Amino acid sequence: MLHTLQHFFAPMPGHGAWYFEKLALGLLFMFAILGALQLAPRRARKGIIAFFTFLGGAYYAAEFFWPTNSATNQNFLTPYQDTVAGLASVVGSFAIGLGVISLLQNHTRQLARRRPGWGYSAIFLVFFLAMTVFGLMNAYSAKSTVIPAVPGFWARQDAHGLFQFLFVGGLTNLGSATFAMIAFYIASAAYRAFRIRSLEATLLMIAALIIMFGSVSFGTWLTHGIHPVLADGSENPWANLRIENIAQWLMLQVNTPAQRGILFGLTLGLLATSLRYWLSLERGAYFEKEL
Amino acid sequence: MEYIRHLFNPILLFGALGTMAILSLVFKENRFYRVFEHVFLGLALGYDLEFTWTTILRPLFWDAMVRDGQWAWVMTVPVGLMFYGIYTQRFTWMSRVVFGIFFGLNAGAVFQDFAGRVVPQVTKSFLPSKSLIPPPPIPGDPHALLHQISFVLNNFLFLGIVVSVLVYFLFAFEQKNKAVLRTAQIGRWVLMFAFGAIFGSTIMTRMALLIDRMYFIFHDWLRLVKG
Amino acid sequence: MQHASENWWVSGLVILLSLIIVGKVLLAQRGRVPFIRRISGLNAIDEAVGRATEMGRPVMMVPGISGLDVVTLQALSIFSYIARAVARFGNKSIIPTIDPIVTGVAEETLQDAYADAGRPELYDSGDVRYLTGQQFAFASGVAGIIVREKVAASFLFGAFFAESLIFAEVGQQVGAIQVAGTTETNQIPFFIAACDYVIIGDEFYAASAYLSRDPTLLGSIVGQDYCKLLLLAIIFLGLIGVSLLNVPFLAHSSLFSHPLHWVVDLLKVK
Amino acid sequence: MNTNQWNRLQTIDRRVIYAILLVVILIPLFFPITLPTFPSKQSRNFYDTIEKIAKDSPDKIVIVDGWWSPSTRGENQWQAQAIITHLMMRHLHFAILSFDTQNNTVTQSQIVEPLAKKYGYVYGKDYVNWGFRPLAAFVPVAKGLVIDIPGTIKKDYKGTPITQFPVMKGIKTRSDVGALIEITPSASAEGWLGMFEKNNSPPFLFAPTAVMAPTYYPYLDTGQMAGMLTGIKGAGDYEGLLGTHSFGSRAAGALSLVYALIIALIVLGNIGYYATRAASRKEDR
Repeated sequence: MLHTLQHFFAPMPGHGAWYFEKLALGLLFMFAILGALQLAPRRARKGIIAFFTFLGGAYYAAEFFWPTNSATNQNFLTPYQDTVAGLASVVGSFAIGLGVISLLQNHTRQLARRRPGWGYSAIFLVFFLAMTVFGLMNAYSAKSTVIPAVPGFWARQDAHGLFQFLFVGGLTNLGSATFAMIAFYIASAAYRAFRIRSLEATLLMIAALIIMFGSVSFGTWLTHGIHPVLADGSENPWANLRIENIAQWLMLQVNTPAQRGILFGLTLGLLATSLRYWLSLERGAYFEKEL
Repeated sequence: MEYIRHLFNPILLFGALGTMAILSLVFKENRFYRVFEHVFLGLALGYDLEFTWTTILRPLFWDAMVRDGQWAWVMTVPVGLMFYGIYTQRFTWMSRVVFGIFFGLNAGAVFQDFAGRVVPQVTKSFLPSKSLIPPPPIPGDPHALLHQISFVLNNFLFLGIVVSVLVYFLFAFEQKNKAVLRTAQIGRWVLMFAFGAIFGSTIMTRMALLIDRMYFIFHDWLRLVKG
Repeated sequence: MQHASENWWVSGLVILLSLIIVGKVLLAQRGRVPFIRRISGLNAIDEAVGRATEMGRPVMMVPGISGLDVVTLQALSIFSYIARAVARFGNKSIIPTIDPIVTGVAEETLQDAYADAGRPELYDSGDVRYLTGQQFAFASGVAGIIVREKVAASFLFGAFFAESLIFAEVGQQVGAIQVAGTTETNQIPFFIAACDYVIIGDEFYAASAYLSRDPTLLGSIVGQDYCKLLLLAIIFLGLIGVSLLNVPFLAHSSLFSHPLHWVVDLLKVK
Repeated sequence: MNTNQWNRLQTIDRRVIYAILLVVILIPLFFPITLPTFPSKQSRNFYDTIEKIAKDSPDKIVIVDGWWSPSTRGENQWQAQAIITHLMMRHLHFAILSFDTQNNTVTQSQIVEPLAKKYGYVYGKDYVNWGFRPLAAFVPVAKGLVIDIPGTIKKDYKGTPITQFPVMKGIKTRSDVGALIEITPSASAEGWLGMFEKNNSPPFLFAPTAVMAPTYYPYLDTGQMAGMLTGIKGAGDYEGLLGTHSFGSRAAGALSLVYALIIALIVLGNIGYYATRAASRKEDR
């Protein structure tokens, strides 16, 4: 039985006999399942969704809990991890159309109705198309000429060159620039938030100041007079009061346990929420709607 | 002449103009920013599309199905189509089936995550040396007593912080009990102190990025800065 | 740890914790509805939405920047309560998204919440806006939306990373009331610095229970509390074991030290 | 001063703050300010470890592994620059390895090649580029390097078998490695510590971005790491120790000024807040 199935699903590299028939059959089979789901009575729909949700989670749960062969640390489900991950990313990738459709709809509508700001929609569409086209050309035929050379003005431009222009010149630089905006914001946020207006704000400020002093030259200079070693060669207990050591102690002895406490709560919350989703126990508008 | 040509190097010019446009937002929203925001969004969406095709769909789906003859991949197409049910009244519910599969996939991975990520943190809270009784002194240590005292104090502090933070995050036990209430309050103070430390230690990396952007403009592009 | 069989004590603990949570949920569904403490930031939702409506400016909700995972779904379920408040006031909401699948779920959530509040006509297909899948392109797009639409209330719930401060500071500058909560602990300080109300740590997971007062969700929160106490008990036990091993008399007598080592190393994975 | 003037201190316009911040960052780029550097203990240990290798085992090879991409070049590039300069000054042999596509190109063409010209380094004879590996291949690579370096790496970044290079002569296993240097913006240390290192042998030298650094102090305490360069400050420290004063020290100078600015702002804000509050209390009476 298993053998027949394996044989049926075996890859057919040379597109041998029945390849196209099997393609059609596969499509037909899946559409038949979808049709059957659609024909199922309305009140069964919640059950169907719960079933598929459970199925989705069951693989990883079973793969984790099923006892393994001690030599390989694998069980009979382990070899399929790549397949499951592949299926999820392929099916998930089909959803990109959802995003692209809604965006293109919005921007073409702006453009067609000449709404205020339609120029920006035009810019968006031009760069979107350019990136898509030259990106794909770069993947398939990077060397093909896009702009022929005009002697004295510019050299020939191939798809790879244009992709580099858009990707390196545009995308990565714009990304870094957006990231760099945070430097400004962190300064103004520090100025505004670190006030002695409450105990909590004061604690926030003191800890931040200690760490800041501990990480720049003029901060460490303040306490560089405390030598780590005494004259007799033994360690100097007062060296613990060097600012960088206080900062380090703060990170290790205060920040680490606090983060751990948060982590316990967060991961238990994650466990509980995951269990509710997996077993379809979740509540809320989305989950209680009549289908 | 060579310098002018360098200034108009398309990749550098694009990057420099874009950088200045994006950074201008911090002062005031303006057209220059708006133009490059839309350039950025357009490029990013195009790249998403291209990236999804070249790194996921082409190798895992198209090449596998067409070149390697793994015909069964065709069966993913109808499943993917279920997403688009949200555009119709009749098939909307179908999208929930495939959303549900994804909810499940995410939820099912939680057991391994919990065992692998959390349990080690539990054991690290007492191992290897979070003992509340100090180990015997190392012979010949001139500060033996000091080391023992700091060992015990540090470990008590560590434990106290973990406990008070956890107590702060208890929701169901009515915090009318004075001891519980006070511990939770201490937990909140400790949290604030820890958050301050995180804030302080993030500043350097963020500033380094801005310094790097300035280096890009004034060294890579304008060549006004040497070195 | 790849598989349960590497250490059955650890896996047993995971199963036990899961059973406690599911058990408490089932008990609560049978009518034993528990009580949970106040979560201060969440009481500000109505105030924020109301003020935005008075000013005639929209409400923005960002469900983080990760894909469709448990954190994002939890954020969306918090948003469904906020969306009901928005519908009650007859205001407009904007949800920018970074993931196409999340976009789909967010659209459904918003429609359902509006319908629930009896105002299905408020829904507009432009409310949920997929921007892009790239972190900083998304950040610049959201920053653009905040300043151009002059959002008056901004709710940031979900998984945020470095861009957290961009959203929070830009929102602060246009004078929006901001409520935030994230599972990424390293971003909480920035939200505290720039937002009006911040919920911390697993208050994020408790939020939907707190807002809905639904027995199932409340039961789950109580289950989590018991699990926390259990973890604390394990830590205390381990500490006692480790401490006793530093007592010279006990450490040198194999009668005591063997069982102590066994207890202490129970949850260790090779 | 009256209440209004005090109040001004706590309500400085953000655009003023931003403008001062920009100026403070730009000044050290144009006019290098060489502030006296006080290298941290971890930076000094990093430096001393390389010095020790140059003295004790100059014929071993040093692995320089990079996980960073241009998005964190603001910190990681200057760390890499300083470290590779040091290796070349002491004429140590080294191999470049990358777990990020762009990292390999940037390290080779923008850091190593310009420096090689200056220090007379010849490809294949003095250093080699092991090329890029995808992250998914990390475990087999890290484990493979322990017992069989040529068999794990096989070819250099251009596809030439590495056994053909004189620099790889006699380099077979972990014991032929002088040090492992890891330059990274992510949590990449655990993998090396778990799969390659054995009790800090060969010495493990770590150069993370400043955000990542605090997580790794415990490893320094337990001696699993020989040294650490923290972000751009670490790069500045290192240049100070080398006496090169390239961009890293200038950036570190800028950073000191930025920190001074932020601290000054916080102090001013608090003075303004305190004074305004005190004044308003007086008026209440």
